[in-house]
Amino acid sequence: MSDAPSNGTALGPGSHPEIAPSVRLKMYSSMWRARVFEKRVYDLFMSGLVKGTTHLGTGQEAVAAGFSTAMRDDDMVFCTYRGHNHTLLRGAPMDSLMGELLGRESGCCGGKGGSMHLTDVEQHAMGSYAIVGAHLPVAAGAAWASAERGTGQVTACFFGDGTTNIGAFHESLNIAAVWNLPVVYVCENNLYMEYTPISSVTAVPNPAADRAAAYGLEPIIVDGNDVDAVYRTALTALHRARSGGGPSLIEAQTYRHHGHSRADPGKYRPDEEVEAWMRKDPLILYRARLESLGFAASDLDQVEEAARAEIDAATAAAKEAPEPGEAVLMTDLWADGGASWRR
Amino acid sequence: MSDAPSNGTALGPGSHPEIAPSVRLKMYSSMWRARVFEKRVYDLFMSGLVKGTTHLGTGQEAVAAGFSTAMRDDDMVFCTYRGHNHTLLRGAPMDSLMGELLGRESGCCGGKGGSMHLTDVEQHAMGSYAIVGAHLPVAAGAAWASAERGTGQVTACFFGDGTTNIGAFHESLNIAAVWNLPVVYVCENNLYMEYTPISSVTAVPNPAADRAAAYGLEPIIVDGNDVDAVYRTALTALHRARSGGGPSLIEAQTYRHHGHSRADPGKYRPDEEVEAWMRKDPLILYRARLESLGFAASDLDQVEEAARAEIDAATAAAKEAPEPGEAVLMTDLWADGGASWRR
Amino acid sequence: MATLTYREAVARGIAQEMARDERVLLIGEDVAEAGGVFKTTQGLRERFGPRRVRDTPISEEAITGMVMGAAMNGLRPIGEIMFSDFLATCWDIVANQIAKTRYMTGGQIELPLVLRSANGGGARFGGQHSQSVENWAMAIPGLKVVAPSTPVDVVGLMAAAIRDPNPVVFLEHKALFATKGEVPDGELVDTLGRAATVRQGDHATIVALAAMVPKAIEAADLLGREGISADVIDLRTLVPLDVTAVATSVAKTGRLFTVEENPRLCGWGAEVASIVAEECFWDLDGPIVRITTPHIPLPAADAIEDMAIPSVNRVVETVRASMQ
Amino acid sequence: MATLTYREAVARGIAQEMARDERVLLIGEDVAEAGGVFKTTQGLRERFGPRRVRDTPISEEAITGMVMGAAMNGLRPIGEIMFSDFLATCWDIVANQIAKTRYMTGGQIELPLVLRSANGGGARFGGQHSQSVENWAMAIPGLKVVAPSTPVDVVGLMAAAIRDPNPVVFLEHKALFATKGEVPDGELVDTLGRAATVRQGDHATIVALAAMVPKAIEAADLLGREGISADVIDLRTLVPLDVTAVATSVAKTGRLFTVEENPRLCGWGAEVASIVAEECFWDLDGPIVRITTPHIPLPAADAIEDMAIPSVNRVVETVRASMQ
Ligand SMILES: Cc1ncc(C[n+]2csc(CCOP(=O)(O)OP(=O)(O)O)c2C)c(N)n1
Ligand SMILES: Cc1ncc(C[n+]2csc(CCOP(=O)(O)OP(=O)(O)O)c2C)c(N)n1
Ligand SMILES: [Mg+2]
Ligand SMILES: [Mg+2]
Repeated sequence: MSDAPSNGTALGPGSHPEIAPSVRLKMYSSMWRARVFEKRVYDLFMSGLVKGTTHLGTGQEAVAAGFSTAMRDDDMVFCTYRGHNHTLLRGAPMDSLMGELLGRESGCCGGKGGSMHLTDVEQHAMGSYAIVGAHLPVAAGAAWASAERGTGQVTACFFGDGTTNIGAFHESLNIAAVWNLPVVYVCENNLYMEYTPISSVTAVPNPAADRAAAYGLEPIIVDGNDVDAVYRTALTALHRARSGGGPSLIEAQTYRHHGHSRADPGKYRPDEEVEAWMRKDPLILYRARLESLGFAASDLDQVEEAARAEIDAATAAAKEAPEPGEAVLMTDLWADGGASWRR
Repeated sequence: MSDAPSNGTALGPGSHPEIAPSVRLKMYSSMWRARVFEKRVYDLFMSGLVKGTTHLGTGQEAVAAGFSTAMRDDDMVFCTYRGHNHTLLRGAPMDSLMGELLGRESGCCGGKGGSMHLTDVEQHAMGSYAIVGAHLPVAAGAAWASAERGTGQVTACFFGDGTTNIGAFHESLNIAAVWNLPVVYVCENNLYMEYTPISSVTAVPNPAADRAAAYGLEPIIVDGNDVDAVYRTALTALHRARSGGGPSLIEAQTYRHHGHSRADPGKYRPDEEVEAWMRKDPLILYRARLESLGFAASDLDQVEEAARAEIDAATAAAKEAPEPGEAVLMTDLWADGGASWRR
Repeated sequence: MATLTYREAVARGIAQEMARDERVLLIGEDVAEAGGVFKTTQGLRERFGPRRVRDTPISEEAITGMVMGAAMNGLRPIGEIMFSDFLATCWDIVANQIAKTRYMTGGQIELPLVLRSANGGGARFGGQHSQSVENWAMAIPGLKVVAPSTPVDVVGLMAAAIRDPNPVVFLEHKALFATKGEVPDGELVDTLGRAATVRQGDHATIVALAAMVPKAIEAADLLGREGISADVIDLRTLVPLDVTAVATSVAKTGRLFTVEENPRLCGWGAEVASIVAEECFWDLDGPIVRITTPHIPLPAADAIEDMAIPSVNRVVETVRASMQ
Repeated sequence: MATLTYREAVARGIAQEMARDERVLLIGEDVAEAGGVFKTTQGLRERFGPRRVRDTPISEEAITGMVMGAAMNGLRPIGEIMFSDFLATCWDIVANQIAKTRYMTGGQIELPLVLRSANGGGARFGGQHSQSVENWAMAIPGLKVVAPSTPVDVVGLMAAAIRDPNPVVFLEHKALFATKGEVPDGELVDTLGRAATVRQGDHATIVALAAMVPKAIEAADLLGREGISADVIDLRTLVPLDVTAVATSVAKTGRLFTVEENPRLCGWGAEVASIVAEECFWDLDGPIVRITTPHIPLPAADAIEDMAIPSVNRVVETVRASMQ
């Protein structure tokens, strides 16, 4: 994150200059790092090494890449069980994430969290929340603290289309608006809540954007597969929040390449729909754009290779790490490090 | 309820003829019955006979009077702790309500419910709910059952402005819209949630109407102190629901004459605001209209006197009724009439 | 007689009742088209149609509230809350509305409804998808609480729950979904409030529930070889609680052990232990011992999740140590 | 030394900590302008300003969620949930998020926060505004639970709760708000996890909490006149639980009685009874007896509400009958 454009967040709406080549390359790299990470997680899940469940962000990388690149180092991120992209791109080391997914002591949560709870507070990745909607008010609270303490931080909170129908969404958006909090709510609309098309359970066509007015907010829709568009939208919203303009609610339209979780093949989705979206793969689109902008193919290849090398090393490290033992079980319930409830 | 205009609910939007004199007289009577009831409750609370708490609907009678008059006998009503008006005007006998408020065995809930839980299922007054927002999904469920069973019933659900900011509001409105349920949601916007002005905690000026679009619904605002206007709006919404047109969300603008609850004098409200609204007292306004329409003052006086006689009789009966005894305590937890959890 | 998995038994029990009574409907997230995320409702939509088996938005307060409202108005609905952890998102509707309404209205409102949910750990899902919350429900007056351990019990208790005129929280254990058992053909209807003594013994009473039942049985078998014979009681329902079964056994054995999966404090084991410590005190020959998950959330990593949930080994060792 | 009401003590405790640490903020419904519906936060907004004491919409999930998020990011916030019954509307945030986050993140996230709420019955408010839910919180790993019985304890335990680096559920009892007590001048900081033995005796141990403490004391005084002398232990906090205080007393008296207001099943009394039945079994001279509200919602009518909640009389009669 350290080479995030330090001037980016000083920009007002509509005033974005061209995106610098270094920023573009970074976003390309971010998307590839996320892509290879999720691909590896999938393989490890299928081979039984990642246990329980996992929700991949494959296909949705542009949202995390665009936002993480636009953020200030100390901006905070809250995300869901589908949070690998966000936690990784906020700066969490790949091996600590992979260690968590493999249930190792080296994991970012020491193995206690698992795939649905990736967290790296040092990198301001403030947690992955596995109960739909719950992190929206928490993100508002983090933003409230920034405002009270005058830190200038902005909080970004990512969630899915299905999340717009739960009560916590409503309560959070209302209070964020009333208290004018520096928080950016980003709905990654991938058209499905698990196996159910979002349109079949939602009263409006655009689950987030069509609700913005209910909180006095502007409706914002962005092509969530176009990392440049996401980046620019992110800059605008982050700037607005940071300069006291209050919250935003952004609907990023995107699609997941895999099923909802685990080994779900996603058969409930029409073939044509899947194919159309596969053609809109954010990585393919962006490579074409970068090439047309004159980026050397070899530079782009190198980005991809670096990502592959990184995931191989991270996987190897995670596999070698020990499993947590009995000593770990009864730690970290309380701030004193222990788990005793009695005296 | 039995003389509710049987043709009323057959009317489509915009096609209301003049309101019949008998209906008008009934609504005037309804408002007076509610008024004297609440006045007596207040006095009994101040003298310590009504214990605990009580939330008066004084000033808001036109909403309950207009709706209850427009309803079909078997339409259902769900309301809040501020539910005396609605339960009474749906048809619950005054003495059983007063008995409940005085904690007597003759009370509609045998003394177990109290002021915040007045219920008369026989009259389709399906309960008063004391936790903000909770009855909105319950009302949706009752409407869902009507739809599935094909009973033609409509459910009306009343709540306050403050309720629009809780999650259950959002979940209920969304599913009611998606499932096209025969339910009419009525927000009685009395400008305050307890002691807090609604505008200070809400992201939009009209807490209900400005949210209607978030559920694909039309924004509807009605003067909640004009019983004719409420009645017409009710007819339209009930008709729409009954004929398969789905839910409505209505914001009825009104004001409470008393404080929020108990002995609250409501001092947090500006004097001018209170005075302006006292001039808009729905009973005074309606008497003036009825007189201008040619109703005889003596007929109107008689309505008022009948209401006073009714409350006096109800109070006397309630005072004479016995308090519930030990035998009552352990009944009615389960359908077998008892409260045993063991075998 | 057929061999069914526990998950198939869920669908079988629901189907039996839906076929019998058209007032029975099922709603929840992904219960219809997808047949449930645990495949426990597979085939129901196809058989009973899209109106009687219906997908909802992610709106747990709406699901539970609507089930309540529908039960007031002539239906006998079933609501699925996907993971029992999510009951927390609608706990007001469950604990304050559904549970209390009959009492608060002086018996005017009857709520014949079932809330089903996948409960329990062992699946490496981490702290927000693994809880055993049967004690949450047991602590609320007005809720019946069912948690079967075998496919045949699932069918019969599901039928009993659906036919019960009271609200029932029906907890299906995730770790049991793949287990199999014989289920007789034809209509099965069990009774709420009857425990089953699934092993007989003289020296100790081991009380268990749901996924802890097979572990308790295995432990009793192992202990039996060491000369410690135990009654194993599968409670099957927490409310109504079969105190008689437990008390009768303790009168015989003189020792009580509970094996429960919920975190330690205020679990059903504490309730059972307390009842025995009061009502059967003079029958007791030694301490009442609870074997529980420690008072922690469940961790995700398999290595430590397995240490947290009571194991056969832990039951054997605890009983053995305490009986010496 | 001043005489304060319990409700004044709440404001005093909060004010002491707000004056000391500017990271302490208070939010909730009607806590600011109105000074709280129970007048427990009166004067705080005037003294500490509208940013540090702030009214919220009716959004309990937002209140608790924001308190959690703010605690992650450098504040030490206090959230008020007006009536403890309403904790059910945000139970997911309390039980699944606030309680579990430190553990699930391997200790990365610290949540120094307090959730305050008015708990308990006796005010004729009916079933949805009268519950004692201390056992709900006790059953959730990761929450500390405090429920003081006197003004001086309110001040000192409030300070301790606010300074504690863990999430604390702080339950103020509605029936005690008007009670008075002496409170020393100057800074008061108590310790979580220490029970107080408020009466000394030899024949029985009576353990109580919050509004049951004065009743237990009165009962012990009456029993004393009959020759039954009892230790009365005010637990003060449920988590951490002062097992030592209870066990020490039971070792002396041989008999345990718990007096609790929550409905019977799975209350804190069951937990205390079970611990004693396991750890102090050989000290016991007779059954452990729990005196509780029956397993019902609280009714509104004064005549029957008073029958439901344990009374001095019920304590006296139960102890007497059991000691014969
Ligand atoms: C309160 C709650 N209800 C249900 C679930 C189960 N669940 C997990 S993910 C999911 C779908 C979420 O859809 P969406 O918000 O669109 O996010 P996506 O998975 O598409 O990223 C559901 C229903 C949950 N985790 N929490
Ligand atoms: C979930 C919940 N939070 C808080 C309360 C306390 N409370 C009771 S009434 C009320 C204000 C409600 O305002 P509004 O919806 O406008 O209804 P009104 O009282 O004005 O009719 C509040 C906050 C409650 N009963 N339930
Ligand atoms: Mg989605
Ligand atoms: Mg209001």
